[in-house]
Amino acid sequence: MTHHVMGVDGSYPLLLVLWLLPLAGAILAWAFGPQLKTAAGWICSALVGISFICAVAMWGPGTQSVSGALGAHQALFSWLPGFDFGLLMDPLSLLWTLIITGVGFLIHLYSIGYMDGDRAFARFFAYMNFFVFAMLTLVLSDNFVGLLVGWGLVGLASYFLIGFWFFKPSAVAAARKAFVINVAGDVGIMFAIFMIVASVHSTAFGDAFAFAGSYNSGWLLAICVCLFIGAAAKSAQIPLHTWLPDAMEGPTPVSALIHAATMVTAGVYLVARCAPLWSQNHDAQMLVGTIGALTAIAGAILGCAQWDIKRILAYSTMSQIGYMIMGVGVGAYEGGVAHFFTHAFFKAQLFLGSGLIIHALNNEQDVRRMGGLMKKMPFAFIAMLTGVIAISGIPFLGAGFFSKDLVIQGALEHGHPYLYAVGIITAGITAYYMCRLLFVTFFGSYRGDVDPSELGIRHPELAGTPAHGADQAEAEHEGSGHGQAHHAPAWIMNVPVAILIVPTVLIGWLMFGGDNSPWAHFFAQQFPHPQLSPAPIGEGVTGLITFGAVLVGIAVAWWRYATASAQSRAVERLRGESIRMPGILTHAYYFDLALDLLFVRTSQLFGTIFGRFFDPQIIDGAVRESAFSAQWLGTLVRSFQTGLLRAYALLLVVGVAAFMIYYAVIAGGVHP
Amino acid sequence: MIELLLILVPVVIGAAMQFGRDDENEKWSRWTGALVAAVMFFLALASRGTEWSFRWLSRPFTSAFHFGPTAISYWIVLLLAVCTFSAILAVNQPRRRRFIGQLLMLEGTMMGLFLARDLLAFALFWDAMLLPVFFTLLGWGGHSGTAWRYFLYNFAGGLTLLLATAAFGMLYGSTDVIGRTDVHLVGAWVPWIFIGFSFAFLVKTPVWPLHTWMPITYSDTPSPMVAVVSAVQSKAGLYGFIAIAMATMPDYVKTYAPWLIVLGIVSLLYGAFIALTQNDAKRIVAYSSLSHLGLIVVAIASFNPIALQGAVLYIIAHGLFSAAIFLTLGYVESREETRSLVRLGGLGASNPRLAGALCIAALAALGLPGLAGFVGEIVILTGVFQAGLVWPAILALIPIVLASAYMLRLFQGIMNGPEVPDLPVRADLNWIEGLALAPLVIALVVLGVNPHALTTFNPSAYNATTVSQGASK
Amino acid sequence: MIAFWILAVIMLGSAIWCISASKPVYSVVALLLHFAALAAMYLTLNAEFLAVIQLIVYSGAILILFLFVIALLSSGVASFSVGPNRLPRIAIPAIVLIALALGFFTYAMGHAGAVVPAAQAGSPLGPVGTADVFGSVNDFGKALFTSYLLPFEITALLLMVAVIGVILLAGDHAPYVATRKHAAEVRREMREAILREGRQ
Amino acid sequence: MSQMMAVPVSYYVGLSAVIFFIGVAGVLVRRNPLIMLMSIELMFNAANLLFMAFARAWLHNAGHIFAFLVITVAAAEAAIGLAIVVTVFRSAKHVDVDDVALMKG
Repeated sequence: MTHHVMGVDGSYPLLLVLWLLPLAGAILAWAFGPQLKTAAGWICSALVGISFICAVAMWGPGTQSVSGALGAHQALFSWLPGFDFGLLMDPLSLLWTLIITGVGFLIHLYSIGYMDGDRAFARFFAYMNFFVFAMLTLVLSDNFVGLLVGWGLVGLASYFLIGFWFFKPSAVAAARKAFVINVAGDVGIMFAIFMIVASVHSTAFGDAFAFAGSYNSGWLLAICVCLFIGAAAKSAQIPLHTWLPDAMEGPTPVSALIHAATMVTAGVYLVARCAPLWSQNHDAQMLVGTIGALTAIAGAILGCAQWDIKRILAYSTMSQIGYMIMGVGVGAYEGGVAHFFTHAFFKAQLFLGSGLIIHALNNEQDVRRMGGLMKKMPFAFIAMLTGVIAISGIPFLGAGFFSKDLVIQGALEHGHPYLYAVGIITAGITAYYMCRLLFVTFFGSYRGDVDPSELGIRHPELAGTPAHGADQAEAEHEGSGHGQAHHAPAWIMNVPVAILIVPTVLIGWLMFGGDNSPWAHFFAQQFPHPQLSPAPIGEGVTGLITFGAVLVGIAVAWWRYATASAQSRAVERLRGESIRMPGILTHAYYFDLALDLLFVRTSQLFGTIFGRFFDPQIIDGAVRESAFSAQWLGTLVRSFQTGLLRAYALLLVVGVAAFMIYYAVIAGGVHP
Repeated sequence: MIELLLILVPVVIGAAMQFGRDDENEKWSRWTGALVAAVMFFLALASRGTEWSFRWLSRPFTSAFHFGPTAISYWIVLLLAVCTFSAILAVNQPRRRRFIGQLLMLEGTMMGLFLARDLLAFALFWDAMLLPVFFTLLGWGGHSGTAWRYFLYNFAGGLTLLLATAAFGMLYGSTDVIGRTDVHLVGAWVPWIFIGFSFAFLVKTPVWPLHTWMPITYSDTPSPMVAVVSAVQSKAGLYGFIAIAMATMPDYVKTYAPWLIVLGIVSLLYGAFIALTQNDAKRIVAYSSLSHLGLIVVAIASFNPIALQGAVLYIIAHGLFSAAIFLTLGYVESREETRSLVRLGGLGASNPRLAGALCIAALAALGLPGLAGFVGEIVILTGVFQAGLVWPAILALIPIVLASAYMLRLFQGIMNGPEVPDLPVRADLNWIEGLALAPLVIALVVLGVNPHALTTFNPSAYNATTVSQGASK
Repeated sequence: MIAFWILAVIMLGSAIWCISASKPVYSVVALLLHFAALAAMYLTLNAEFLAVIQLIVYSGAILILFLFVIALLSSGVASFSVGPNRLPRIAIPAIVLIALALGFFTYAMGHAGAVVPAAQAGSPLGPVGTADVFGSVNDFGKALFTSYLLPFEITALLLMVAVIGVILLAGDHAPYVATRKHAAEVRREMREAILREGRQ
Repeated sequence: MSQMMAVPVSYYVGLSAVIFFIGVAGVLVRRNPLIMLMSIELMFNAANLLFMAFARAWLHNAGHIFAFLVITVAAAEAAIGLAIVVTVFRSAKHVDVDDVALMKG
């Protein structure tokens, strides 16, 4: 077995430092949280910042290419032969590392303001730093087991942060749901690892990929499908997406960092990382691309039916990841990864912007109870506006346009016209629901003082509004007498948002210029580039078609929510829309119900049957019966113990007689 | 001689601690016990590669009081020393001195079991190690029926073990065989010997359907004792499979391996499903043990070097995390006087350290990557899959998902949710309780990151020969 | 042969009389007759020493002991049977079975073919009372104190144990023997004791 | 003497068996412990008769030795048995063996 290493072997202390610093921060904040108080936030943010600087400094080694080996490789230790661990920094992981530490740093800063006054302030930062560490483990690992370790640890961090306010039963349930579904995904990756080890006796990426061409195609498809189960669970792809909307129970910075920018894109990373495997199997590409497209359009449609600002963003995240998965699935790896890249900025931007609103409105998340915030919070408006422009894909004004275009065009280039169409339609729907969010929240007049029932809010907990447990959450959050409302967010929250505006608007230009763009150069050696026949529709035309769909979406949203008449009758219209919303949309296509019936209830039924019936009645019953029969035997024998001397004598003599008969008759008499 | 000290010192001191009035010398007993356990740990560390032997029987077969750690049992003995140390520090039962004495006797007898290189000595200590648990159940447990059930099940196993040992001795002429690789039994009687051994091992482990003594034993036994029992005593059967059955009658193990795999898989699923629906915290862990140990049985029966390596890893890992969980649940129980998930809740807010301890233990149990349980699981299943057992590998993945559900249910049911007002919350972990958990948690993390020390064990000592044997047949 | 038949008839008759006599003392007389006939049969089998022992030990010692006990028990109001006969009904088929078994056994033994041989020249047999012949005191004593010394010693030990046992059993401090009546008495006493305790 | 010589061993065996059976029947049917003890003596003697007959048939005095030991044991047995009877009588004022039946399961 030859050992294939991706990346130039060597010793890269910076790599270790950038990997371990967040872990150190997590341990520090966890162990000394009560002593550090607010300093914990600054220390943890600084450590992530230093990590970012180290990542930038790793640019050179990370993009180097020496005799076919791309990037930097640092060997660490070995469990067993074949289970070797190391760190790998190549352009793909460099990109992810930069986003994780860079956007992570900004969100850490933001959190100092957002979480200010929370009783478990230091614990929050411990979890956040731990998440950064785990995510770095995921993307820096040079083998599947290491990736799985990171995969599991980010799931854990996500669990901790979703359930951060663990006195809220809804948060606890959401955290558990997220974790269990993610473990189901982990199990998929585990099974893929079994197959890979059985084939190449190694878990290293290099070995697995070097062997890629010689896998049996069914075997390879199985490996890809198993890997994709993991990717789908982590990246909220249908049908394993149901945890993501619930995950919005976590604090908003968490939603920004974990459930928008980084962790949920791990599936994209996985598929991109395993590009050598996927490129060999058209069926696997087809499957992943289709599921990505389905998720994209399904999430977008659900985004139109939500009222909770964070849930709208959650479904939009799901939809956008669908794009990315579609991109990397069909083989347009640069496109998928590019969409991850821009999405990380504009979705973080959107979440942080919404966090400003939620924070200011005392944890109010229902957009029906907002309205007219443009004047009250102009900065938040600008932040949200740039985000909406970027995500909607308005040409040249936001980053999303460029990357989305790459994905949609990629689908066509790789021969998937249906996915291409779905991509364009989804773009229109995306523009609609994001503008709807923007118009309902910022236009018109403030509706926070309107009775919820007049707005059609019947079941606050179903709509996603933090109702039960919210009092305690608030009490917890406002623990140190911070005042009733934050009408003026601290500067610490505004600065990161302001910084994020820049890449949200501009970063897409990196991808401008087709094969000569900086983006294409960056990934020139990373991904396989098969020879493709030219697409029937050019890139410019695709952009125009997409833009047409986007314009339609914006126009519909404008007509429904932003015209003067719509705004003057906003309360009645929102009420009517809430009441008339189809159940299939409010229940998110009944996926939760189906999964609950199929898996949760079934498992519980099994458990109940085994535990209440099988164990005590069948198994113990058998044991009990044999005990009873021993007892019965004892009673039988006991009845011979009459205490009657003569009866004993009788038994004795009968025994002797039996022996005699045996010898006289059966043994055939005495032979002298 | 180290072996002799390892066995006799805890037994003698433990027995000595049984004398005197009930309430005498309660204070120093914990520190004496902890000191003895700590010394035992260092002695165990030093015992690597040593042996001690004294002739016992010469007719009808030769046997000896022959003790010394094997490549596998060295780690189990260390695990035993660590768990006993933690358990002794965690004792908060009434009549503490006697309880600690029982723990020490349990340690000594189990040292004898795992150090035994002679089958007869193994069988002797197999029965001896039941007694401290039995008396603890009678003295501190809830229901004497539990004690009898524990004793009868395991003693029945001990009986078949003894019979099989005698038959083994008659057939081979010597019982001084543990840790040797040159013994290969053949003959018409060997299947019966194997079945005799297997019954004992399967009851002890336990494996479905011989497990029904376990949930009630685990929930009735006081936590420090059950921590040691579930961590170490339950490994006696698995150790027996590896060190005795596989080493001396590989062909027959191979013949019966499909049955073992079926039993292992059924235990895996069965335990996991039941754990999902229990409300008694200790019963959840008990059924999860059934599930986890089933995995090790599958690993052993798969006859794959990687799986066997994983089995050893997982034996140690399971010992560490089950001890940690049981000790933590003991702390919860001593504070709140209940183990019911229905009544508990919201302790995390006022007991963050307790919550952290339970969290780490539960995460290790559900196989979180980065902690020791994961290492065992993935190495085992990789090996099982490599051995061509595709369906067992797939079925064994289901309980991993279920484990995450029931372990989180356990953790969240106790620690999360709104605080329950009528629970007599007393205090967070004190330093002694923390000290008790520290070695377990540190070992879980260290082994989870890099279990290299444990994988230096050479599977060829037990497996390569057996595999080649099997191949040559 | 004639002697055999005469003695056999006497022995069988006395044995039946022994077990069917209504009074124990008749049984003793029957047994005396039986033992005497047996001793005579021993003589026909050239076992002179055993014949004498039979008369001295059995007829002399053991039967006298029986007589003493009968005398002792008959002095009181004791009856030998109180309450119903509690032998299980299975006894009758069992006795038939035993009889059958013995019959089979005897039949099988009949095929052994051995006969009590005649005295021949060179055989150790001789007239009763002659020294050094088969069955004489000399012959018996030699065997007993050489080849069979150990069983003899053990028998001596057995006898000693029996003597000690008898002294213990029938001595001044007779042990408690549980009977139905006693058990009922003990239970009543205990109940009363408990009631007394309860009142206090 | 010659007539006596003609007696086959099987005659002795038959006689012994019948006497033995009479002893057994005595033990089983009688409730008087004294007669039961006497029946036991009958059985002993039936056995002894066989010893004698075979000793004579094979001209080997081991049979005599055994018969002697049996007589010794019978004496011991009778002594102990009668002592028990006396003890029971002293305690219970009667000696019905059916009534001394408390040691039952």
